[in-house]
Amino acid sequence: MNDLPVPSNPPLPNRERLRLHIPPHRPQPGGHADFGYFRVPAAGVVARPAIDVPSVVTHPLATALIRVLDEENRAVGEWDPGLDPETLRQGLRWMMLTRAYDERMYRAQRTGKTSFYMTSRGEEAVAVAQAMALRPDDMLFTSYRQQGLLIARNYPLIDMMCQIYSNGRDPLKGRQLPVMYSSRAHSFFSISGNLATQLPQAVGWAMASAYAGDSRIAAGWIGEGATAEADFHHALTFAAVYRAPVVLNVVNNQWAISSHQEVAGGEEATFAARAIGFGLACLRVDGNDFLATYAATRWAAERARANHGATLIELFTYRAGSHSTSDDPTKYRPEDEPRTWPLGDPVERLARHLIGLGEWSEERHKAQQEELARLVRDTDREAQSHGTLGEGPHFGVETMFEDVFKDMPWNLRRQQREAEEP
Amino acid sequence: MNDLPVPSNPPLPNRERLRLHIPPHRPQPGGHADFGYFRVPAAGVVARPAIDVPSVVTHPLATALIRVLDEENRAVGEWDPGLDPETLRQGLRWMMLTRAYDERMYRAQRTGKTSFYMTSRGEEAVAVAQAMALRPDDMLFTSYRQQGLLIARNYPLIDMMCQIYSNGRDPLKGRQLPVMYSSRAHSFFSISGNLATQLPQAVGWAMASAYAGDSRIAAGWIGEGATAEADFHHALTFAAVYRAPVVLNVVNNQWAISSHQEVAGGEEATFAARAIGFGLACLRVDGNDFLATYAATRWAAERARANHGATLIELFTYRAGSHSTSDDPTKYRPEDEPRTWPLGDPVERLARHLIGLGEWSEERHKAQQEELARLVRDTDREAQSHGTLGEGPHFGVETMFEDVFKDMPWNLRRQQREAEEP
Amino acid sequence: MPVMSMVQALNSAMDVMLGRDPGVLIFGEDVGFYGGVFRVTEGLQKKHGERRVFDAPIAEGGIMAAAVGMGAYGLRPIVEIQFADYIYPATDQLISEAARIRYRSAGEFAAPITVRAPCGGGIFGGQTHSQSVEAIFTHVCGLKTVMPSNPYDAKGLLIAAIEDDDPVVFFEPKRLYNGPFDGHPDRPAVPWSQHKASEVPEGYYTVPLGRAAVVRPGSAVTVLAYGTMVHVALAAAEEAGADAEVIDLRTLLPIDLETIVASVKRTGRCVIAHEATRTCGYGAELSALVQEECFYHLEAPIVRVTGYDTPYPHALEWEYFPGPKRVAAGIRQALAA
Amino acid sequence: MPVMSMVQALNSAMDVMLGRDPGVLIFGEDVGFYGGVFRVTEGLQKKHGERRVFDAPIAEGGIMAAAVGMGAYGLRPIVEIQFADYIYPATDQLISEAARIRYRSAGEFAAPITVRAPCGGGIFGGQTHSQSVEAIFTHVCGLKTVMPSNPYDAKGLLIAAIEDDDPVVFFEPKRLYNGPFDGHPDRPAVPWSQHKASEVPEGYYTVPLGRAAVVRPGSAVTVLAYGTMVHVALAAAEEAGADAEVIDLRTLLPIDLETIVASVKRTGRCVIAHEATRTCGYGAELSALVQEECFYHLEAPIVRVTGYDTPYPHALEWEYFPGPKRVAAGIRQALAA
Ligand SMILES: Cc1ncc(C[n+]2csc(CCOP(=O)(O)OP(=O)(O)O)c2C)c(N)n1
Ligand SMILES: Cc1ncc(C[n+]2csc(CCOP(=O)(O)OP(=O)(O)O)c2C)c(N)n1
Ligand SMILES: [Mg+2]
Ligand SMILES: [Mg+2]
Repeated sequence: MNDLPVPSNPPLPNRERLRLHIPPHRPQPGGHADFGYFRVPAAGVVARPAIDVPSVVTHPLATALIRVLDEENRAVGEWDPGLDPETLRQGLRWMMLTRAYDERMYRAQRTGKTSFYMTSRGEEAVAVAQAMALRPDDMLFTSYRQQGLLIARNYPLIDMMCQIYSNGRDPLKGRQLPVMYSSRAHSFFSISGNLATQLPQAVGWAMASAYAGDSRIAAGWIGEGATAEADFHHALTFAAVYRAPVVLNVVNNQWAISSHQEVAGGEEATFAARAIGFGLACLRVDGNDFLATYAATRWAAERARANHGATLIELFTYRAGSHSTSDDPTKYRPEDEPRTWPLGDPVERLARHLIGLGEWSEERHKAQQEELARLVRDTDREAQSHGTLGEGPHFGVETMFEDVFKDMPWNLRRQQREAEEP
Repeated sequence: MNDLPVPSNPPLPNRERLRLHIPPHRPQPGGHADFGYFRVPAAGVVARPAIDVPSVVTHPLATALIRVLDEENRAVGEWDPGLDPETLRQGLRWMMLTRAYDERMYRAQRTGKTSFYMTSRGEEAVAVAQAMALRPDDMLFTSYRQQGLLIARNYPLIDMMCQIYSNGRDPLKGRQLPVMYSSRAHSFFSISGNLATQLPQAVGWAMASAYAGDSRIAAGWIGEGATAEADFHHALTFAAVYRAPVVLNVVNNQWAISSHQEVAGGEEATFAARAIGFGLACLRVDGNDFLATYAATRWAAERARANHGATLIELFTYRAGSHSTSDDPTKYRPEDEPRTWPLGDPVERLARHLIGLGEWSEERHKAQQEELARLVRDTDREAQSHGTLGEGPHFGVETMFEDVFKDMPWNLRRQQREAEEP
Repeated sequence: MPVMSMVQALNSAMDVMLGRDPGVLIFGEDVGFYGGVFRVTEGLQKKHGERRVFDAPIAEGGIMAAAVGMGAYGLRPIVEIQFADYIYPATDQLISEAARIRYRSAGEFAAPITVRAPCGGGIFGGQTHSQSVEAIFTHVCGLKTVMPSNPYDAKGLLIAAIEDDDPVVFFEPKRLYNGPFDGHPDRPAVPWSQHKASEVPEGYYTVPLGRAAVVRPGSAVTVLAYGTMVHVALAAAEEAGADAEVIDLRTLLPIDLETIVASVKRTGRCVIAHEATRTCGYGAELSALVQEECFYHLEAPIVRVTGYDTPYPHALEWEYFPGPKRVAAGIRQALAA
Repeated sequence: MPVMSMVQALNSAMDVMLGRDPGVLIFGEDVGFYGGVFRVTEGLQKKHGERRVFDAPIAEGGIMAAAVGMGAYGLRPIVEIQFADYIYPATDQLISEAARIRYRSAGEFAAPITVRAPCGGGIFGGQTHSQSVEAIFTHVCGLKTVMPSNPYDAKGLLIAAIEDDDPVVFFEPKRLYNGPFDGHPDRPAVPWSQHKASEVPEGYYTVPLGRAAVVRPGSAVTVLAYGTMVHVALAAAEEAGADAEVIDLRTLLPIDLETIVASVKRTGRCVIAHEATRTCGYGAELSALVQEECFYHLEAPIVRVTGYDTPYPHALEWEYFPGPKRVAAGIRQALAA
């Protein structure tokens, strides 16, 4: 072949030519969605082990998919957490609020009120069900796509919005890119722009909690794409060696910006299976199934709380929106993918389940949708009254030099003075 | 408890106190060896799959141990590579030469002829059998403890020794710490002092070979302790995603300086099992069994050559010597461990196997030992005639500035002039 | 001659080299099918195939390691780090391996790798999409470091970097991708087409590494800048109404000392401008070199105008950015003293 | 007062803090049962238990990440990087996380972490056991950087670092662990007991971060040094027979500018000595600052005496090391000009 790089020598006659495998980018935009790369198992078929089983007992679950809601959205099987309607309605409300909030903030960016935004459309069950399955003081180390955790912990919408607008009331003083929330009061760790760093930090926090004889556990979230980062390996290694009380969640929403999960290794194995080589427990769950997600998270949390160590959960879901306001998904995937995702929409499925139970109705759903849209709109108005990125007001220039260190050294004091000069 | 760090809150009544698990350091020096943490399965019981099976077929092998030489050192089972006596004697000779070389260089350091040395005592089969199972032009990315690979590729002993002495004939011009060999002519990549970096490099080289339609594969070696490093994760991820033609070897010699393999996660799972989560093939082999090591390596190499992708091999062995000339193992492990290692000594086992075949004898063994000791001694004398670290001669000071870049920039030319001034 | 933006010029450089050298390949996060988040590799996979241009797992360390292995084989990989802020996971492979392989193997192995990374602020990217990390790499022996300021240089320097037999860290000021930017965010954005350096030959040419360019001759003060700050310095010189000589360093390592020293010896005054944080930034080395080489010609203290020693804030982006006002003040300070 | 080596003083500092603060814990490679490859944590696990002092997997990045998480919880982890040359895998967690958490969380979370790392050459460790990497971290806002030169300072500075609420990178010149070293490898090794700074109090005390020490008063030239180079500078001053004022910086960030400027304004001449590679080393910042602050007092160019811009070679260790001969030459050069 004529395009051999100079140094390589021709294969010997008795040797096969090697081939480089590049995961094909499929399906392509223009074409139609093709989800043939995985099968959707029936709901209710996966057995639920006791929380104290040896981790190996859970390893077969790496290739299963825990599902509770069946095709008619009835709750079936051992993993049904048996939540009361009140709790389910609360979960539905928080998911709907998350979606309404996302839609509003996405538009706010589109209309130039801020620089950047990322929605969690299609992944609301992951955050909301998991927040409800954990205790309010369990420490959360998240990526940028679990805003539902904050909403389900009643972090004030207005604070979230002011962070998005980087305005004078932004709890983070306008320092962070929109969506990079932080709230110590809500046991929610500062979100990093650097992928994966939060996961081993969650393990470290959990080690500290165990070190202190505390009873709070930690939970960490990472996208399937970011599992290729070193810190994913660090998290699994340290969680295994020190049996840290932590729940490690891989949110497999099929895409990492324009790269399909196959580029992260999804072609060869599931992400839940990464736990096996470390002797960690693992679960693989339908992330668009509120009940299954709740049950799996609860199982892992109780296991950790009882000093049986960490669990890796793969939440199998779909990123229904763009990666962020900076990309156009139709450039890299079929436009009908979000509509045709085989595991459906988490909000719709939980609503249908409640309606099936006679605990919810189309009318109440519509009414709640409108109520939440109003709530979000009104809160947004209030938030904008405190300023937007473009218009301000912002925190004063002097604040730019604060919190680099606890005590400001001379070079920063000097630069602060310089910056304050008119 | 009185030593709670200030910030942690007392556990709620209904919650269990969390405990931090620290892998206990056992057995301790002074005490006796305790190998109760693993069992030694019989030889010949593990089935040998075809080289083109789906990787999942190999995953049960992650908890097995491929052994060919039985208690009487007879070759048994499907993994017997069926090597002719000539080849076996060659392997034995190279292992014995490696050991003789190690002993000589260790003493050279002890007598102040150089700064540092690391022996591979007890692990000779890993390097020698693997070198013989690979093709001479397959590219090797090793750690600092596979000197047997170079010896089995007939890299001149004199060159190795001159590198150890950093003298005027050192192929690496005295730049590298002893044992950090490099020989392009022998398809042996420059050894790095930074752990684990070579493993994903091996994958990258293999990707390049496949990219070029070449037929040479790559092989990489890493210690079990270093598998905790990020680069181990990178190697597995890239090997899986691009199906790179590479053999990845984890040499589990039970110790990482003073840390037992449990500190690297060996308490929870085998190192071979790390492959499962990536859908890579894996084998776990008795690294002190020349035949088993040869057969496993051959299997993985043929699989890679036939474009079936990478295999992770755990070589279960024992570091019979100190980590390096800088540590004293009796400070952290029972002094009788090396003697009582359940899998025996690789040289002795292969010798006994050959004797059993009537192809070797105590006399020939002893004679070869003495011959190799002489060979090493004479070569050492010649090497020292080219200088030692302390006495020199060394490469001239001007060479210190060469090879930083292909073309020397002004700042280095300037510094070179300065350094050459008397 | 075709008119190209910085993005198009960089794309053209890689297109040319993919065509000329079968050993050249490109990989990185989202660089394949999508063509990169800044579209710099757009169309290259379609034209040259998945084998030559492909997506990588999100692991900067793994990407760099694979490139080192490929370089050892004899290929010339071009890897993209999606943002310079994300290069840290790759530092071990870049600093401990790529930069040292030629030395430690006594010349047997090399790392002919080009590492592309968008850097700098100006797009409201916040503290993890705005960093200028060049000084971490200019301290590392064995690495070359480049930062172009316009399309013509970008293409010529990138081809030179790809052809270089040693590892080159190639920083691309993202604020310049689609137009020159003089540090006045309030003014309408200008496309490259209005800048003469947007005239870029279709085919192969190089701009040699290690040579700076005098982009504005002057005799009263020398302003040393690179990347976005070159345009800011030019604006500042105008606004200060100063007879300032502005030098675009283009390559940070090796440093073009001759050009710098010749200028400062003439002007006797020197201002150094960069966007990176001040302390131990690249400007410190420039300042040290200039005072070592030009001590007896200096009529005033060398002035550094830089980013502050804080992370790059989101809302206060323009208070942080060392714009024309601050650079002009630095020029005045140098002239006043 | 007890006499301690650098190793013993560092060990004592950690012993004292483990005793005083239940939130202090130590982990790293081989630091537990074995007590560290340089024995700096020897006996601490036995005394304080496995829960407080334990071995970590060989993953500098994971060690740093765990420390960041523990710091967020409220503990004060002390982590050991076995050699500074192996800190690169931890740079992302150190630079992107530890250094920025206070800022990005608007003060809600902090990283009260102490990172200990043996640095420097002089033990024939070759290029991966000899590096001085301080300049990579002194460029990072949010990090403090320390390098002691004697047992008394080592203990006081380490306690101050552990108590500091921000991340501190604490470099320990390994050549000084067991005795002062003035750069004459040919002369017999001297134990710390013969040095007055080996008198170290048993208990708690601190040497505040950010304060340099004048270790040799003089009026003709100022020599700025830290770590091993302090002893080399003192020897060089004698050998040059110069009335040199030698300043031990002790803390590199924050810089004790006052002490430096006061001295240089008096002497009018300045020599900067460090073991790290020259280009973009910490000395560049010192040189830039001195010329900015003392321009009108400087009678001669500032001189830098540093490691060469190459990896640390094994056989030619002493040709590479900037010993007394080179520093003395630098002093003479500064005085001659
Ligand atoms: C260390 C690092 N590398 C690259 C990026 C750029 N980046 C931001 S998000 C993203 C994709 C992440 O995909 P995934 O982990 O699947 O999470 P998702 O966006 O799907 O929730 C990339 C590459 C980054 N932020 N940090
Ligand atoms: C990145 C890095 N961290 C730490 C070290 C120091 N170190 C050298 S060898 C070693 C132990 C390695 O143990 P293992 O991987 O099991 O290999 P073995 O020595 O047993 O062959 C350590 C910690 C290093 N060389 N590089
Ligand atoms: Mg994703
Ligand atoms: Mg080992």
